[in-house]
Amino acid sequence: MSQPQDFGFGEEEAMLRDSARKFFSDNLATDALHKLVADESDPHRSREVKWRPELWQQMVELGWTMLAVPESAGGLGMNAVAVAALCEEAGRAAFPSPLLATINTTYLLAACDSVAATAALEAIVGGAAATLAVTNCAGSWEEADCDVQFADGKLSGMAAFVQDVQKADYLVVKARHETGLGLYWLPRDGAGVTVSPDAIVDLTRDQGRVQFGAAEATELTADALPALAKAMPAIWTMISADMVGAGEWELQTTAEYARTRRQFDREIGFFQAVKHPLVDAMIEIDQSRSLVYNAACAIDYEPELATRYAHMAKSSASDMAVFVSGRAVQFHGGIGFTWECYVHLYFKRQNHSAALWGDGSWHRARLASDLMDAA
Amino acid sequence: MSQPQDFGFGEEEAMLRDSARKFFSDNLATDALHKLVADESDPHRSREVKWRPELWQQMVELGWTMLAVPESAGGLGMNAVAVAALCEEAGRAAFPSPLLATINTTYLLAACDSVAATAALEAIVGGAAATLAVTNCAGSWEEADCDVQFADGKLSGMAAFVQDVQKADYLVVKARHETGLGLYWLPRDGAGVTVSPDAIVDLTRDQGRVQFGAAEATELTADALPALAKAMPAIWTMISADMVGAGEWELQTTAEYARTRRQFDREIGFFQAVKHPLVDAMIEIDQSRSLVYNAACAIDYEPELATRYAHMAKSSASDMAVFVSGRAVQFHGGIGFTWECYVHLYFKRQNHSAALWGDGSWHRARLASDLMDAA
Amino acid sequence: MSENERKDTPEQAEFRQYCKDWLADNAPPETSIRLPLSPLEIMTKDQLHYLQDWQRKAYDAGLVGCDYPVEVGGGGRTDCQRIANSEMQAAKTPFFPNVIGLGMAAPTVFYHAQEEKKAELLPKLFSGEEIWCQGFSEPGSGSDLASVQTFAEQKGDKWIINGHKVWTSLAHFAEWMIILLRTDKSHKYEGLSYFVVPIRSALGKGVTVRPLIKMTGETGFNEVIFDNLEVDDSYRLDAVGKGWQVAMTTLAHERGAGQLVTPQAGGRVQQREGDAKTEFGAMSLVDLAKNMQRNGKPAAEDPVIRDRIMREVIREEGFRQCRRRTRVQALIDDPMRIPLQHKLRQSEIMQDMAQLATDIEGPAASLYLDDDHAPANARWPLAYMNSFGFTIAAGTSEVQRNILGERVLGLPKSK
Amino acid sequence: MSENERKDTPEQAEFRQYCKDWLADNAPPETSIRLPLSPLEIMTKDQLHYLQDWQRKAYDAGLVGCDYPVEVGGGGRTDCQRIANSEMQAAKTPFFPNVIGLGMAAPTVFYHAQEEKKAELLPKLFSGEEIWCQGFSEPGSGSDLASVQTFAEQKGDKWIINGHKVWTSLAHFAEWMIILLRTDKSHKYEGLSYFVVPIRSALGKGVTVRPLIKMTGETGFNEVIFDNLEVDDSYRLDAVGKGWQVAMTTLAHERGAGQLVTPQAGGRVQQREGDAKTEFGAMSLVDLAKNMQRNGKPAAEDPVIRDRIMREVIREEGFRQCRRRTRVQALIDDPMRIPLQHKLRQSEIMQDMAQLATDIEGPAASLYLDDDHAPANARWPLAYMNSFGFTIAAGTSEVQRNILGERVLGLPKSK
Repeated sequence: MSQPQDFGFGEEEAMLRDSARKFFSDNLATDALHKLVADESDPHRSREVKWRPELWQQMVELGWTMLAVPESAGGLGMNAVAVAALCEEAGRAAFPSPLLATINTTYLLAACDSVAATAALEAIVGGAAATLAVTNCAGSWEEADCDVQFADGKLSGMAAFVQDVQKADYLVVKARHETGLGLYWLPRDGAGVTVSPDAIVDLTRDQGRVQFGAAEATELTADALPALAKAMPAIWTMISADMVGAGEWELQTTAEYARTRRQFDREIGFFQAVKHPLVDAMIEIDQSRSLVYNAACAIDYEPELATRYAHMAKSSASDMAVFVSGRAVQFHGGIGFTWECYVHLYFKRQNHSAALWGDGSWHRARLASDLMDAA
Repeated sequence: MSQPQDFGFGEEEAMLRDSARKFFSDNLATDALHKLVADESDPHRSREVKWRPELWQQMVELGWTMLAVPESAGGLGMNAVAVAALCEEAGRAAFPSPLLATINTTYLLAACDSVAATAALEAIVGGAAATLAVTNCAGSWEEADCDVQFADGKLSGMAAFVQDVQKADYLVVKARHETGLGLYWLPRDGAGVTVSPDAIVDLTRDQGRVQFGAAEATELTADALPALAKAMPAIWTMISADMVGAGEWELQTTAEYARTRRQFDREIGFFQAVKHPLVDAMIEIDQSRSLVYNAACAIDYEPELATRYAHMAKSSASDMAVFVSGRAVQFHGGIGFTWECYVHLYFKRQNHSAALWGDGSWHRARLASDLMDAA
Repeated sequence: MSENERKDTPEQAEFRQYCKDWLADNAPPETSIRLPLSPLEIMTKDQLHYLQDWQRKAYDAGLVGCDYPVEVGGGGRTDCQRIANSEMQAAKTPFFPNVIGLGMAAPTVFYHAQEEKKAELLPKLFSGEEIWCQGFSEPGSGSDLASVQTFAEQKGDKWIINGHKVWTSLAHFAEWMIILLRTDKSHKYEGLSYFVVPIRSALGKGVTVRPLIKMTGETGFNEVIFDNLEVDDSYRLDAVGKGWQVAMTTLAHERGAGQLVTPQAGGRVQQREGDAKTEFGAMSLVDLAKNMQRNGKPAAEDPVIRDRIMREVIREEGFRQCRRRTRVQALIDDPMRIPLQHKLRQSEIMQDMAQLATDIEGPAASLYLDDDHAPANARWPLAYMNSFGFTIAAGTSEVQRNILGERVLGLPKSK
Repeated sequence: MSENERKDTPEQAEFRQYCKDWLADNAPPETSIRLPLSPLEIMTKDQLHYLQDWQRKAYDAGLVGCDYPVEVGGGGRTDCQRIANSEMQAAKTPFFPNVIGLGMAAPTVFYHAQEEKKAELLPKLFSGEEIWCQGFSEPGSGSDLASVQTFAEQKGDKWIINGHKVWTSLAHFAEWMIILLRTDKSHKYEGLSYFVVPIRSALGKGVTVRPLIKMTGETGFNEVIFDNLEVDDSYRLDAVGKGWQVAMTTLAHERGAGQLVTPQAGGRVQQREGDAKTEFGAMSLVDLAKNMQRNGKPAAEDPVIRDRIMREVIREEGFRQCRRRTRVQALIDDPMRIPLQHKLRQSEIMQDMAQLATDIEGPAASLYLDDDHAPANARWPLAYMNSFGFTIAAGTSEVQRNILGERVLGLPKSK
């Protein structure tokens, strides 16, 4: 199978992207976002979630959580490039919501390909938000690492680094059973489920640990690894798309500042010490963006290469996110170091995303095994 | 044991350094060097050695080859910081001679601590040039790798990447014997010794492979590894000193060009795209230089830490050499890309030195085992 | 992903099939002649004639200049050069020798010359019969192109040219030179005019060509001295004083940011030489790392080397995907944003890949062209040195970053 | 290598022994008070008073201001502050709270104030009884210090001050501020004058101090608004219009390039917090890597992580050895060359080390101060964010590179 030269990105995808961009900027422009999530500056602030549930409802009604749900399960079954475009816009807006978590969940559920998974997908189509509880307490990126056990229809143990868990209605849990690893579905508020929110740096997300004490759960598949292998490329690609959108916001905001802020009787963008690193930032963003759409297109048309291209996209996007965020703060100077400046919202989100689902070096190591160790 | 704050670098050392700097600039200024080593530009040029034997004779008479020879063997037994200062000046002049090879040999011979080794040192004190044939055909930096065998008093096999072999009178050869690795001494023109000069990029050195066909040799020690362990810190430090001197030449020459060359109605050094990388080059050079004198001082006063500090010096100097050389060519622009511009002499010497006796990453791996794997 | 796998228009699809068929029968066989790394490094007449024959064949078959009108010797097709290029790439043909002619002179002549000159000059340019070179840089004028001093003085309908150009690749084979000249010393930009001048026919009659030697020891660049060379006014492109605008057309195409796609062949040599332009570039580092011993183990087993190779693999794929994305309107904001990155990105990736290769080779990177033990025939230390030609020539990387910062990010001019 | 191992003069040797003995008995014990990472981040009165008591003790013992003359409250010794500093470092004492006073105000006052003012101000500065802050930056004047607009208008032997200063650390505790003011709007540099102005005693009487919140959520910086503050002319340092020259004295000492060595304690906190200033900085990354699991194995076993940590270990040792080399005449060309690198180098090493630490922590770097599971109490993500304070404040890294390129390499001014 082979990819269309245009990434399969047509009018429908462009319309979705444009309406998403409009939705986010109309409903939560950056100043409003700052008011919403950065009202408390104290490092010891409460862990209460800062988001706009009514906007989330509208997003659900717009069908954004069912984009990646197969039509067979009542979803829209759209291309991954469309989903990537939506995630890119969510990142550009640094939008606080369980969108990415829910989309990730739909990819994993679709990969389970079971009756239970279809039922779970239908719950999401019905408007539920969901997230993945598949990471162990040490935050391992390896699919096989797990601190949750499943026996007699019940889960026990701990999952950590669960994204937007306070915003989710359901969880997909990875757990070890007698003969291997399985995936399980249960309501976040179900009996035996205890969520402890983390105190995190990122203001635009929430994260937490989930303790399972003999919590009843439905088996989605008894064989998690093939399902994860199928879904991870999409999960890596979508977080990368989010970083690309956020990186572009950082680039444009910093360039705008460099065009207007004057020092030494010049706009600071005159100085090559500012100009050239901004160009390097642009190049890193463009590379990451191109790799994201290539990976998304592979998911749609060239699945045998999706893993390889997704490793490239996430490695590039993670390194880009750290570099661009650092330059954005640096070139905003003193004001960029303050709480009132919006840049830190993106700096924190980007550094959070960079480590999520594997950092640049881990993805390169995986890629190297793929490209260098094959006979 | 502990280091003196001033690196043990006093008047005597400063005088030696200053006289060496004067000797090199009086006798082979850069234009003369270029005439000498760059007269043939054809990549398929002859492999004949380009050097000034009569200057070498004067250097011998000045005692520079016996600086590191213990007084017990008739040498001057000077501090490693003095030797480092001399090597720094030789590097600043990119001077073609067997000086570094001979000095390295004296460190290894002194580490053998045997009657035969003392005799060999006396030959060097007597004016002989020598070099180390301790590298295998794959160019391994690991002391234990070796393609030469010793049996019945004779050497057979191949040593490669032998520095300035065409300028040397004697060789110290590492060879495998029945029970381990030994070091051996023989004249380069001895029976059964065949030298094949390499065609190399660097114009200021010569390099070759040495084939041993049952060549008679004197055993210096039957246990090479302890001797190498003792001598390698000096060998790593002295090549680093050479790179620091050459790097400073590249910095000053490029800064001078940036102060005078005009483009866009400005000296190009006005532009931060030139100015700031030159500052980074300076910082890398200063770091390497400080680490070189720290390592040399450790050889003199804190031998138990010499290996650690020498790894730091060579790692820093190797990376510096590649970075600074690249910027020197780049910022000289079109002219810097030509054969007639002197910069390429240093570019080539520096890239050669960077890989000699271990590159930056190999030395960091060694350092990591030292600092991270200790219980 | 390969260029072949694209949604073609009917015309393109049919033309692609035609190219495939023609190349199947006519792609030149391997030759005993050792071809240079790039057209700019053609040394011998043998090399030149072998490559000229190939370009002539390809032109006669309609694979060169496809998108130019028939009147000027083109193929009169629409957006088909890309097709021909990708098929020639896939067929691993040699490259075309008239690279400056095709990439810079042709579009400049096409957009700015008088009609009859187009018909006179372009057919022999497309066929490769007449090689072209470019006269922009001068000893005192490198990055600052608008400061050229080589002067043209008007005498009736003639111009008398005096001065000194450098870095003129292929001048020793060239029939023609596109040249930026000063016609008025009182204005920097408005004082420039653009001409086509004869080289070979004028040797010894006002033109001297001398080879410049690169740091690699290779020749290929030249300096060209003009001593009262007389040129007819009809060889002027566009109006007197409009030289700068004409030069912008040349530079836009040189940076891959022009309207016309440059005819390009060359899969064969590029693949063999691991040039960043082909998808074999970074992967050739993998092969190198597998073959090079690093302290007793294959370098390919060193995790730090692996990490660095993967960085280059990713940058190279990113570069390729950026070029792909430039053709997808919906995924582009500023149409110049990626094309203007092309030269900077390509030259820096090449440089970093070559430097990494020398690290992989370790001490063996000290061995040069003539050494039998040199890995990969010493092409990596050679490529590393030559990479500075790419980061310096045709607008240094520093100038490229200014252009991007100013034109795309709207930052104030650094000059 | 430790500061102790140095060839001392007899005076230094004797003083060193005195310091050792005194510190053995008087180095403050561990405290239940959670001390901040640096004096600039003192939040609570408890923290302040604990640290003030310590500075007072050290001053009374003669360990602070040793090299200043006795008349101004100093110790009247020669080159002994270094000794006291290294011994306090070795004794792992807390740091001194009056860091701006000791590092910037003291030398500036000493070299530029009227004699009686020195005797009035310096003793309470050395003892820490009176905390000092610095009023340089303004909303419109960051890197470009000479563009300050806060204005002082002369009325007889008084000056009336109006304007707005920002980034004034410690202003909420400060008795005094050193301040750069505009006294003439028609000249950029010659229009500046330098004063010492009261803060605490003038609160509500012309001075307002408001906290600024950092991106970390911490306070510590302030903005200070002057509304017709009246100051006596005797608090002017040096002549009217000579403010820029006086500011250069302040900045030279801030960059560690001044004549007087700044009294510095602080081994304890710096060690505990893995600050790049101590030899425990980069090695603390080793400990972190041994304790952090990375995909089921200790991060310390990941060769790419190992390589990156060693880079920082080497840079840190290089930084330390550069400082050592600055005191060895025979190994120095330009005496300013390394001291002017100090601030740039230290702040960038800190930033890269903190960033690397967050990579070592992986997903756990997302956990912040209040999270029980945050590795090392989240000090690394905190240190990473705070590191931008160091690369931005007191002359951004970009400005530092200009200074080095211009003063040391003699390149033309970028401004």
